[in-house]
Amino acid sequence: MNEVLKVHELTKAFGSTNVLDGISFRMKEGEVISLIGSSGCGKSTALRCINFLETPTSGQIEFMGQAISVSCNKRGESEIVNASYIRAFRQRIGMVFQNFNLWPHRTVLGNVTESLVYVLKMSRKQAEEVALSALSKVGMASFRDRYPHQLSGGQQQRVAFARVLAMRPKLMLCDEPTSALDPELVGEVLKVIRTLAEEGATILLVTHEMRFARDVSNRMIFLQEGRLEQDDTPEELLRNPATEGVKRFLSSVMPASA
Amino acid sequence: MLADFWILMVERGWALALLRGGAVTIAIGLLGMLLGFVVATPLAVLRWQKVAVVSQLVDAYSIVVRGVPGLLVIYLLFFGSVDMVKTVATTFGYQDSVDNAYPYIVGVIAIAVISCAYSIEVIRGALQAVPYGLLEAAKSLALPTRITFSRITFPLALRLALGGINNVWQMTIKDTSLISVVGLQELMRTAAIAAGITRSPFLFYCIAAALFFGMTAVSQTLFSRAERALNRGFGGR
Amino acid sequence: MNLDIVTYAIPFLLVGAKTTLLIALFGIVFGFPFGIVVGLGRGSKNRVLRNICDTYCAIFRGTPMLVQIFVIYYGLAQVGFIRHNPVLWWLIGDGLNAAILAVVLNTGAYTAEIFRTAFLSLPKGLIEAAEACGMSPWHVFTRVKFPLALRQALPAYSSEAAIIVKESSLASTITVLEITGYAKRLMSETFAIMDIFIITAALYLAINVVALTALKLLERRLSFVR
Amino acid sequence: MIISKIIKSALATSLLVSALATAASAKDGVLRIGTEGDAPKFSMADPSGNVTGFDADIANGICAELKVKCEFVVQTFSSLVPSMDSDRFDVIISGLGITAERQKKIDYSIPYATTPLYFVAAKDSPLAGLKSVDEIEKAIAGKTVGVVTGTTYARFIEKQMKGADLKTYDAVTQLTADLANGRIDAAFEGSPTWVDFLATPDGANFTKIDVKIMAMDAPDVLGHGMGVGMRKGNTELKAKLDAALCKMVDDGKVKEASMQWFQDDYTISCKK
Repeated sequence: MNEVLKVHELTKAFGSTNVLDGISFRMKEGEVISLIGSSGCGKSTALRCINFLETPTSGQIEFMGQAISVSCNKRGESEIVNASYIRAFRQRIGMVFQNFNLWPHRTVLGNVTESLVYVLKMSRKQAEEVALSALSKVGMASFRDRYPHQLSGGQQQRVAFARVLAMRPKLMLCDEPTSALDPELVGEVLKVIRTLAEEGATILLVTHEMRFARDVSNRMIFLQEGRLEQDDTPEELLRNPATEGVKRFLSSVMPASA
Repeated sequence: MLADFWILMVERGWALALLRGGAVTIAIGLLGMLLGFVVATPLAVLRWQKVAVVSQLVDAYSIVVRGVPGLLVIYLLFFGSVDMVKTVATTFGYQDSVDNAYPYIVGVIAIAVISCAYSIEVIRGALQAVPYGLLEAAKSLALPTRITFSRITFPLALRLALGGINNVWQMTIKDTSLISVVGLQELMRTAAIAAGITRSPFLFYCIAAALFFGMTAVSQTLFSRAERALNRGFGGR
Repeated sequence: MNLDIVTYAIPFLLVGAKTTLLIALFGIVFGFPFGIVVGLGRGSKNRVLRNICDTYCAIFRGTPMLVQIFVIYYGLAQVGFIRHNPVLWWLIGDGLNAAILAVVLNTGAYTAEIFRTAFLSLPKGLIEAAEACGMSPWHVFTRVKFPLALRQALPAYSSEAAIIVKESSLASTITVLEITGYAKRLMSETFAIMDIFIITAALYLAINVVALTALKLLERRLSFVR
Repeated sequence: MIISKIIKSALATSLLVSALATAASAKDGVLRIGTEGDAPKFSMADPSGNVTGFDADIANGICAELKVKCEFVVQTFSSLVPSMDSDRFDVIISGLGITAERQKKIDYSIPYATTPLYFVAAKDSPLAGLKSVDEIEKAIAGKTVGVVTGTTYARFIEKQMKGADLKTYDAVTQLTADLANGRIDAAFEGSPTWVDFLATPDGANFTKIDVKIMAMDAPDVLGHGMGVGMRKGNTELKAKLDAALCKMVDDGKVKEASMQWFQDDYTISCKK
């Protein structure tokens, strides 16, 4: 299988605190990887560094054979090599946010067509067709003319997924997509992710839904204090925690009964 | 009493003069506000993005104009620029047109300079208030910066700025009364002349007040309507 | 610029600056709380009170300050009842008092609008949280609503404060000798219009820069993000 | 040699430019006149923008003498001088008093007229029956006196009536309103104002203090009467205006206008 993403020695510092401390991993096409760990461990930051919403302090991201690397110069400033790739990265890496971030002044359909028209340069008609098929995939096609505030959280997040899917991304980043949702709405969003995973999408997921992560993921990566502590299949990680940290985390989120 | 009023307003023609003054007020106010807004938008964006040097210059401009009485801005523009503009215009053979249109041009520019300073603050505040996540979403979809601004940031900021723009407009329409010093017979000046000559100051000042009030009331309604239209998608709050 | 005129004019204008500061200070000290009360009145559940406050704001925001100051000083003086009531006559009989009254009434309307929107924009949850703690309405207002609304309103109020200083210049039209009053006298005496205007503007700018800086510092002190 | 050549050609060019500039600004056959337009009897702009009044008569008389066309530009009093400086018009005819301070800024024609000045007070005021300037000066100490901003009268009160408390107004109508409201004890203005005011219902309780004060009585503060204002240094224009005004004074045109508007002769004789 083709390698989609290579993260190499990724470091991110805010001031003097290291949020990410040199993490490396690889992702193949069709893989689903969950980033886990207690809050503040750097999962979200790692995700946001991959499409450069956050500029890493140093390290290299290689996506579909193109690499952007960041190094620290003498004055302590980050220097980005191949910064021109960033837009190409973002075009083919979709991101779903915790707070949906749907544009409140655009309809459901408008939210989805926007990037099709202005990034992929589709005609308005073509964009609407593509958008509608993406929306039907998440079961939101009949809401095409609603505004985001008229939708429930779960529905909004499904639209956000459609917005990303319509772009036919090679990789999807999901940043805690269910943690802003009411419990009864979590299921509908997880169903979308599961369907995508089964259809062979490449997904990097940050989540607190451990059972779901276990079921859907090919691999799980555990981060603690910015360091990568374990990178294994779910079965392996649950059965043989590599460090004390992993063990403690697992016992707190998945009590023995599970 | 009523007969006197009739004679003053109709037979001696003050009603028409006041309406003409009101039209000048609206025209100058509208054009000045529009010009000010068009200039203020890019300046506010530069200020918002904290572009070095430009940012400080914009700040300085805004502080000076907002800190000095409007009358002075008009004086400086009018009496400071006549020679220059005139020389330029004369060289190109526009002598007459400049003589006649000059007060209007300077009037609009002066109002623009003043309203622009206030608009900058309003727009910048609104830009800052757009939730950052919405812009990140655009970024993550690789939308070009220009598109993100014109299709996401600006429309959202515009909605947030509307209340402030309304305030600036209300102030601008009243600031036009200062333009009379450059020889424009707008509403306030017409009222003052009428008050002086007919010796009925309260009548004419009250009429002027009523006309101003009418203008602001109409624009208030329009703004409320615009607000409702722009608030689509926000639960009509 | 003519140095003779400058040195001749500055002492007069400085005397005027004292009066300008006095008017502006009273405008802020009285206009600020007054505006907040009216702003609350506009959000009140009592319809009569709400309509009164709305009308007041519409009138004072909808007409030029010059007209307001004229009507208060010259217009009300034509009413016999006011002329013969010692308290009311004290209020509008004297130019300075009338000017302060006009400035307070004018800024009150604008301040009310600023605070009305500030109160409206407060997240409901924060207030409900306070109410849920069992705080009395007064307590909720002083400890939660007002401090939050103040932060929201400060940038707009800074502009309003600068406007108060500038609009106080209209007091010169009702015989008060503040900066502009002296400037007009000096101009008609010497005809050195531009020279005196520039000094005058510099004085206003100085006052406003100090005022704006002070409010900016306050804003920064009160802000949560440093 | 070369340098002097350059200087010469530079001088020649600048002369040419300035000649062109004056030719361009003062259009042939037109005299542009700045006037305030809201001063009753002196300068009144009607709703359609035509100017009538004493100032307008003087202006039209001058234009007739100079065989040019009059073009009025109506502007607030305070912006008349800077507007003339920036060439919005050529002369100011707006009841402008000639004083030494103002002569530093602008040039004047010869004075052609002056208005007699009077104090007005309430009929029951102790001021009402006074008979001389000295008496007024004593009695007015501690009293409030109103005048119009921009007139020379303000300085007359400041200098000659030191004890008085001075109030300044932007317009005559405001001054008379405050006098009627009782905010001031007395007001000092030109005769035309009082003829009008004392005839109104408001004026019924007031009276002129019977002491006629003329500009010539105190030229240091009251100036030398009304003149036509023009930009400094235009001797050619001044000569023309002086001659025209002198002729109008001599053949009674000024008196005629004065009688028409003020029912009184305010003419100042022309000193040759």
